[in-house]
Amino acid sequence: MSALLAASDFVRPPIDWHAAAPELTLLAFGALLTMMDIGWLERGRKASSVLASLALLATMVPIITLAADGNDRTMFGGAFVVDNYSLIMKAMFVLAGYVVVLLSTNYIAEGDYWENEYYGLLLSSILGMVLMASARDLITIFVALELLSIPAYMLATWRKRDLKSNEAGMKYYLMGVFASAVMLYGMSLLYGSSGSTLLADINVALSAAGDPSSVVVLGIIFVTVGFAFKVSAFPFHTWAPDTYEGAPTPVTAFLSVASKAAGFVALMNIVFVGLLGRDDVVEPLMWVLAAASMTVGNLIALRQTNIVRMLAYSGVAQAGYMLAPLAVYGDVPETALGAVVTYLVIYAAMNLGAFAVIMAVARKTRSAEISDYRGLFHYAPGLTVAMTIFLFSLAGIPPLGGWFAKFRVVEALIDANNASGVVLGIFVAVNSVIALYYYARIGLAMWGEEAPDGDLSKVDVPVSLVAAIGITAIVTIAFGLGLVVGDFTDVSLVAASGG
Amino acid sequence: METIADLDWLLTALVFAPLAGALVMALFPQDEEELHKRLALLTSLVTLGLGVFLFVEFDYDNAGRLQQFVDWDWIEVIGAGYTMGVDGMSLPLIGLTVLVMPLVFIYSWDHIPKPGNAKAFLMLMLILETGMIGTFVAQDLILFFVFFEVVLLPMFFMIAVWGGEDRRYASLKFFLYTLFGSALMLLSFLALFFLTTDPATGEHTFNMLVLSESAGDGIVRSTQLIIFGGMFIGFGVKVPMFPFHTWLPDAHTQAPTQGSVILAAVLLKLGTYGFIRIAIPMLPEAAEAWAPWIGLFAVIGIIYGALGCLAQTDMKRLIAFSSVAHMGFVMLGIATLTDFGINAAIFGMVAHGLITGMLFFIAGSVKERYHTLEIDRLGGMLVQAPKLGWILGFCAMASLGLPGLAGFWGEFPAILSAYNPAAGIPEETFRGYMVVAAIGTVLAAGYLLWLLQRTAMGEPSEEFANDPEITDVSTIEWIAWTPFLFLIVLFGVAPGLIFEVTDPAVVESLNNCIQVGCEVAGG
Amino acid sequence: MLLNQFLLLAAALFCIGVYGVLVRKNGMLVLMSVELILNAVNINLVAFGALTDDVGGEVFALFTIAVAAAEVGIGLAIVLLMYRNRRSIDLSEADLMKG
Amino acid sequence: MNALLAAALPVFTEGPSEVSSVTREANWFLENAFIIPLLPAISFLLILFFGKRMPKKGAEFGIAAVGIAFVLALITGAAWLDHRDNFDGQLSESPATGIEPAHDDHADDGHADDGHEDEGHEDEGEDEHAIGVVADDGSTSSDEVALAVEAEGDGHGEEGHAYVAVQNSTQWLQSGGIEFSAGTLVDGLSVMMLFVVTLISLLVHIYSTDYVSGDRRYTHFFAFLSLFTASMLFFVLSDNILQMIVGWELVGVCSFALIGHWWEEKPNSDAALKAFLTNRVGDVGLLVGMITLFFAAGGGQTFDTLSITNTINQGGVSHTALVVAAAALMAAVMSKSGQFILHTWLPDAMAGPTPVSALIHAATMVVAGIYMVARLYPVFWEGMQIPGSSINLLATVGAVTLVGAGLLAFVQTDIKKVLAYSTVSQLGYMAMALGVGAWTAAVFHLFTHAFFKANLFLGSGSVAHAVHSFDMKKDMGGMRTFMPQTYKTFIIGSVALAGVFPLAGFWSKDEILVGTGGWGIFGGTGGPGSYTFHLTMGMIGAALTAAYMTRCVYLTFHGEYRGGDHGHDDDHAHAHDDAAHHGDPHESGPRILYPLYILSGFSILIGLVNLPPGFQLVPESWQERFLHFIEPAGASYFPAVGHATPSWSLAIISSLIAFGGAGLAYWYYFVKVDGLARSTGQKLTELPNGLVTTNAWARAGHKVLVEKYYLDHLYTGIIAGATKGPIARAANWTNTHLIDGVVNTAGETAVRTGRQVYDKIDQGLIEGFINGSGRVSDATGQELRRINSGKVQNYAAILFAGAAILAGAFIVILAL
Repeated sequence: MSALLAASDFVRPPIDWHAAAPELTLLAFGALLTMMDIGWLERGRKASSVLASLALLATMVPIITLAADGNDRTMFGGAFVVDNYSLIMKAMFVLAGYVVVLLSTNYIAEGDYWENEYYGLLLSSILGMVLMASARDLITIFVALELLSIPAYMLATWRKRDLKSNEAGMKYYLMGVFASAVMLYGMSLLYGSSGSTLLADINVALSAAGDPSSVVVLGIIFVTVGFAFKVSAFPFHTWAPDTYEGAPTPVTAFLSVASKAAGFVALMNIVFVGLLGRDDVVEPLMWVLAAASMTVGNLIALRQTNIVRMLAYSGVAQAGYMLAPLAVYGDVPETALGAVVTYLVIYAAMNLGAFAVIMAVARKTRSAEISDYRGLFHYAPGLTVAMTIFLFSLAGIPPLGGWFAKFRVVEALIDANNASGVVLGIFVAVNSVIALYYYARIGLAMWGEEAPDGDLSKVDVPVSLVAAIGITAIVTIAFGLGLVVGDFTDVSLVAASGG
Repeated sequence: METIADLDWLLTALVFAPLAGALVMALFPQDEEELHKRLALLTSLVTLGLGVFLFVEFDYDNAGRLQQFVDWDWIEVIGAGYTMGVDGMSLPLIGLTVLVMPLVFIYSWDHIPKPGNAKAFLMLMLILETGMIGTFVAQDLILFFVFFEVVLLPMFFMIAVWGGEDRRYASLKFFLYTLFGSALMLLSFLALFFLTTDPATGEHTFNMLVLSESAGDGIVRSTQLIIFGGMFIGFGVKVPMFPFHTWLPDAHTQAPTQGSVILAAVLLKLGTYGFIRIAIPMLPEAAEAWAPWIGLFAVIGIIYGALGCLAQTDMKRLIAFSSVAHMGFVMLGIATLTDFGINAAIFGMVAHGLITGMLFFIAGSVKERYHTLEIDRLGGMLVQAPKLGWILGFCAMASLGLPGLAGFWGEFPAILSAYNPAAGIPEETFRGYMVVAAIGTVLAAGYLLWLLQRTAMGEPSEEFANDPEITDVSTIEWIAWTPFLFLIVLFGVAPGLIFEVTDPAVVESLNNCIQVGCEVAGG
Repeated sequence: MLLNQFLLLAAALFCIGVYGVLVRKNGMLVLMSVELILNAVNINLVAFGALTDDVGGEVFALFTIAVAAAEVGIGLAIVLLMYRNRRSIDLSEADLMKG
Repeated sequence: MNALLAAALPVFTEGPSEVSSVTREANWFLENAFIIPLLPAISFLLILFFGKRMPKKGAEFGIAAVGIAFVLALITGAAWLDHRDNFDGQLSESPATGIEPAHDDHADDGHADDGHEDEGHEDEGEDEHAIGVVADDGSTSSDEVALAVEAEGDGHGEEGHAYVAVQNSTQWLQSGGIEFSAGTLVDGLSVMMLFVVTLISLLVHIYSTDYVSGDRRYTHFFAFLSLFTASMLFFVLSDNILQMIVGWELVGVCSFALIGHWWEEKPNSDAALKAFLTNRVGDVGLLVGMITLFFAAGGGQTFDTLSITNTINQGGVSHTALVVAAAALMAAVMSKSGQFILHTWLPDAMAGPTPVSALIHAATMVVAGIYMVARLYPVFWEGMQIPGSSINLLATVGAVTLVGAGLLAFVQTDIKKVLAYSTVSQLGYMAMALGVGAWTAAVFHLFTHAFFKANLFLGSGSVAHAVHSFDMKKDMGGMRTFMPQTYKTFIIGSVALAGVFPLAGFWSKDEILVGTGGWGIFGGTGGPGSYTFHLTMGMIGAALTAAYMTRCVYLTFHGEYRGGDHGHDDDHAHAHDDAAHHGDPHESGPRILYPLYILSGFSILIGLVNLPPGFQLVPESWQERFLHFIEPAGASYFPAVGHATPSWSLAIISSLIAFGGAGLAYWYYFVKVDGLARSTGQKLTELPNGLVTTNAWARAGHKVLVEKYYLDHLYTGIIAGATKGPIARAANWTNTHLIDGVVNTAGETAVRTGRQVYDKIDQGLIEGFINGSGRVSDATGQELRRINSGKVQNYAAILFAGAAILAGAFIVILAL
């Protein structure tokens, strides 16, 4: 055996355990959770959510130590990179996951679902995301993507006997598979054009050429389509409303935030590292996707009566805003990257918060219809204020976080100092106004109308939900006031790409 | 321009005192109404005290320079600073704000509109106050923008929750319009940011002081025009300027009295303040090119607002429309780009704030007594509530620009300045505007006296003839109103109190643009 | 090397797969069509890998195969679930949620 | 003294005009005239806050304040007379410094058209003064100084005192580098106005304590009287045009409040609104005109009246600017001083209490326009091209007004409306006089008119107080028996108004007619120009005035008492809601009568203050005292107005014409109608219309008389009848339908336009656009929702199609 090993000239690549520590921690806890399930069966139910929370908090430890260390780390020939950017994204995924656990605790426990598996799958999906943050190689990205997607398909179908949940999972699954198939096809073309799966190498190979060949263009577009699906950009958003509506609400929150963010992370990895020299193709592509997503998403959201579907379409529009900086990424890479990262973080906070309130309200109304939000202010003022914060933050009203996110986007667009950037900026501006309409409509229903049937009984909100709402609200406001912006924009993928 | 920094805590305290009060109020349960009223009033009085202190500390000999100046880091990544300062341009408006708010709280003592919940209502107003004061002291574009927008939400909810029949429509409209404006405004701010560098640091900056000093230097003319256009819409919506005005009548009509008063007294001034603080000093060249258009919209607004008033059947809506006309005068003064005109505009803002605010108070009290504001159904108020009627008459006179009362000094100098706008602006056009604006004063007299005649004069209609609810001005109302009435007279008799404060600041701000070739007339 | 032939084969397979995905109502057949698409990718990867004499292509293909297996497993589970609840695996019938 | 003269008359100095006819040093009272308006202002506040608690309900504040103000005005007047003749202080720095120097050929302009060879000037210089204040030094009028210097050496130039106005101003505010000052300007004109305003205000105050006693808003009434007095005094004392605007508007608002004093009835509030709005229309002109002056003549630096007029007078302002300013200010004059076509508010304003009509709508406020023209005379002098016989707007409007309103006065049944139209007519005289360059005549007429018209108004109020009505035909008649004192004073006022020698109206009206330049045949030539048309109109007006006053007197005081048979169901006598006496009317009390006596005295005597030169019955030193003290002739801020030579023949002819008018009316009413009434025992007020009365006369047995006076019949039936009937009626029709119609239509149109604009543009277009874009978004959203059909394979199709389209498009585009 050792002879065999010695005979081959394979040398195990050096492994920086510290760099991989977050993934390994998650993996260990995930395995533990699964073992517990196998060993304890139902007895482990109570402990599982606690364990999941612990897993996520424990994962934060290596992330923090890595951040404190401050050195960029590279493994596997550049396929796995730990830098500021990836750490921030990892932290975001982990914390978003933590909030999702908080959201899930009561929902899953009270709903007669399988709990241990649920958390196990959740952790494995988060693992995929955390991995994605460091992935700088097509294969890694693909594996990470599937690692985060496959558990998510199952989570979406978690309410096994519910037709809607089935349908949600089915649609999510099939569309996901189609999209990853297209993406893979695109990856194969990129690989073929550059001869490497490493993004840095791809960049070098593609940048060297003059005009892009059709194969490259096709590859870029197909790859982009794969992630556009993930971030639910128009016209690849079709699954999102149905899946969001049908999936269990915590899972919806998870999908709408973490999964979307993972899609963006992957997209940014590819775009900023692998395609930095091909902004002539990518920028107009992103421009079209961004403009179409924000406009169509907002317009359709106007007509929604179900708050979750509305948030799904709002999510499409938000994806459009987030894609917008990528339309000028070649001109102002740092600003554009910073804008997307900031937006992702803030979006995570406010959207999770909104879902937390939806879950809290649904505990009384058993419904997610907007009409059931009427008069909420009169019997649940705290929830109303929280919901108002989240909704108007999504709309981008200062001093709530959303404005800062949008500000960064517009800043990047204007900074590019070209017509397409400014026009897209105007798109963002006009769309913010359209979007306000449906957000404010809910605000109006909550504040300005009478409760249906005059039912003013209080809403019983469990502690975990309160905690989730509190955390997200604080983060949302803190961002809005400019208190914790910190290093979010110091991230640079350009350095990593060497370009 | 040099700044004066003596008390670095003062402005921060002034801005955030109301917010702090609101947070304290949040700790107490909703049903302790009296406590909340007291807390709110106390907070606003503390703020007023800080405001008075600011007035005392203010160095009137250096009214042209920014005082109590602070320039701390805030959001470094985007280059936004926590920069605040007060000069003669903002001081009167701050004074107006801190003064109006306690009076509104006093008025609220027995006028909490349906559906109640004093706690939330008062808290919203306190947040509003923070936003308004903040806007007037901010010396950083982003800080300005944030405060500018902070007022949106509380006002939205004040209208949406405590408003009249059509409150949902009105509040949404208000919100959508202003957001639209500020979204474009933000684009302009950003463009300005990226096209200007601070000569001291070599970096882009949002610092309004630096931007005013560079005054669009080095920005291509066509770009300047576009940037100014964005600000024009942003501020114009808030003013509101024709044709962006349609949110105003709805918002005013539906808002609760307190909301209308605040809206009229302070909120509308944020837009005009933006023009004189930001748009004009920072882009004088574009301002010059835009000036004829601003002037045109201003005079259209004057005539149009007046015609709109003549068509109204609802007292409150009429007053609301009159704001369009009055702010037209303010905008006309601004459009001249002369120090004289801008002084007039600032005076006009304060005067309009006092007068129209007062008119809305009256409308609120009329509504409370008669349960309607339909002009046709009212009448004979002078018989049943003579003091209320006379106050209405007084305010109508003030509003139509009677000399000796504050309204005149906003209107007349604006018209005067239009005769002789800054160099580079077509004189003939503005003289035409002047005549139109002067005709606007006739229409103003028309609708106001018509309102007065039909509501206050004559015999009470049968419907209300023996209505015991129709009482004269109550003590609370007197307390809340007397300062308004007093100031309307005081500023009418001694307009120098405001002009002398604003003048150096305005001259200073226009001086900057002289350096880039925009001349100032009359100075 | 006859790269183009491989690429064309892959493209053809891809198109057939897409066609199957779009027109087949039966969930199982749709899953099989997806497999066709994935295999088209694999052909591409291997062909490119051979072209550039780089092992990465084959590695990638291996990953794809493995992941596809997992994916299809999930897919089968979901289709089974559908069947359990609806007694049908006709995809076009599942339209409870729309708009 | 020479230096002083030279300084005072920059025309004759070289270089820029660094001095003007202004001083700040003078008698304390001249310097501190601001106290005079301050007193009633304080009184206003006192009445407002404490009035109701006072025993006399606030009237005491008003009377005390105005009384003191009157005394102060008297002292100030005396001080002025002294100052006028004995100025020995320092001239102020010119407020006009920095304004471009005088036009080189200005001296020629100013005096090219002199016809100043008035004989009288040489000889005045005695101590006597018509007003009775002793100045200690004989002096020449500065008018003469100008002449003297020009005529080089008629011996008086060295001792002449310049006409030096006293100005005292302080900075009010400063904005944009412009200083706004507030201050007082005391010269002859303002002193005269101080006297008029305080005196009449005082009398009206006293009168009102009886007249409006018992009114529910008694205190309020006095408060506004005080405020009005303060505003009016503020206006006349203002030393800059901005302050004039302020005062102008303030008197307008007081007028509004007092016209609408009984606002319970809609017609009253309508009248108040109409007054205010019509005046606002004029105010547009005022604003535009004043602003034009501010920039054109004030250099965009100063509102100061004197420096503005100074600059204009020296030709430092373009003619175009002055034309614009003069035309714009004309609009203000037309509205405030009731000139044709903006006069219609004034008769309506009679809805206010009678004392208010006397004070505001006869004696003081309505002359504000005249005062303003007089004050800013150079503007009109140049802008309207007054020197040189050109038919200018001011004179023509005045002429049309005086005749038009005179005709209208004929057909009124309401006594106050007769007086109101009469006021309009007299204001027309004043405007015309100013328009033809007879500045002093205009101001003099303003002065005399104030007294006799106040007298008449208060007299009519006294009658109405007794009969509770203003309707001459229904409720009056034969009042002389009930109210002999009122009757006497009314007669005096009427005669004075009609211009009968030697009462006040005669002197001033004659001076105006002279001022038109006259016909050569009367020898009355030599004014700034020759205005034949205006002289004719003035003559016609004189006849009309005499005639309608005769009619008015007859209807009110003669014939049978027609009231009393019905209760006071009228709308007018509001002051007496409490009055229960249904019996015969009786004379008013002393508080009403004494003001009438005083005013009657003035009506008789006041004309003597400006006896024309060449009036040989009195010493020459009594002649033209008014002109001497009031007209700022020779001051650098006043144009070189020429003075027409008065002529006996013109005076006699105009008197005859007035007598003719009065005689005709007398014959018609006192003889004809009265006789008919007596013979038939009917309470006739007027004969049925002349042309169809033949049968009536036949039935009445007056056929012979009719045959005998066929000519008279012609006159009465056709000329007088036609004048009184069709023409006057046509004028009235025009007035109510056309002009009033225009005014009303303008109002209605504004409202209708407002509604249209609001409905169509605001709610239709703009709102439509906004809401429409909302609807479009909504509908688009609805359409786009169909993308999500719910079928996963459709989704897949979209996904692949999206990818394919994007790919295709990009490949094609990038390949291009």
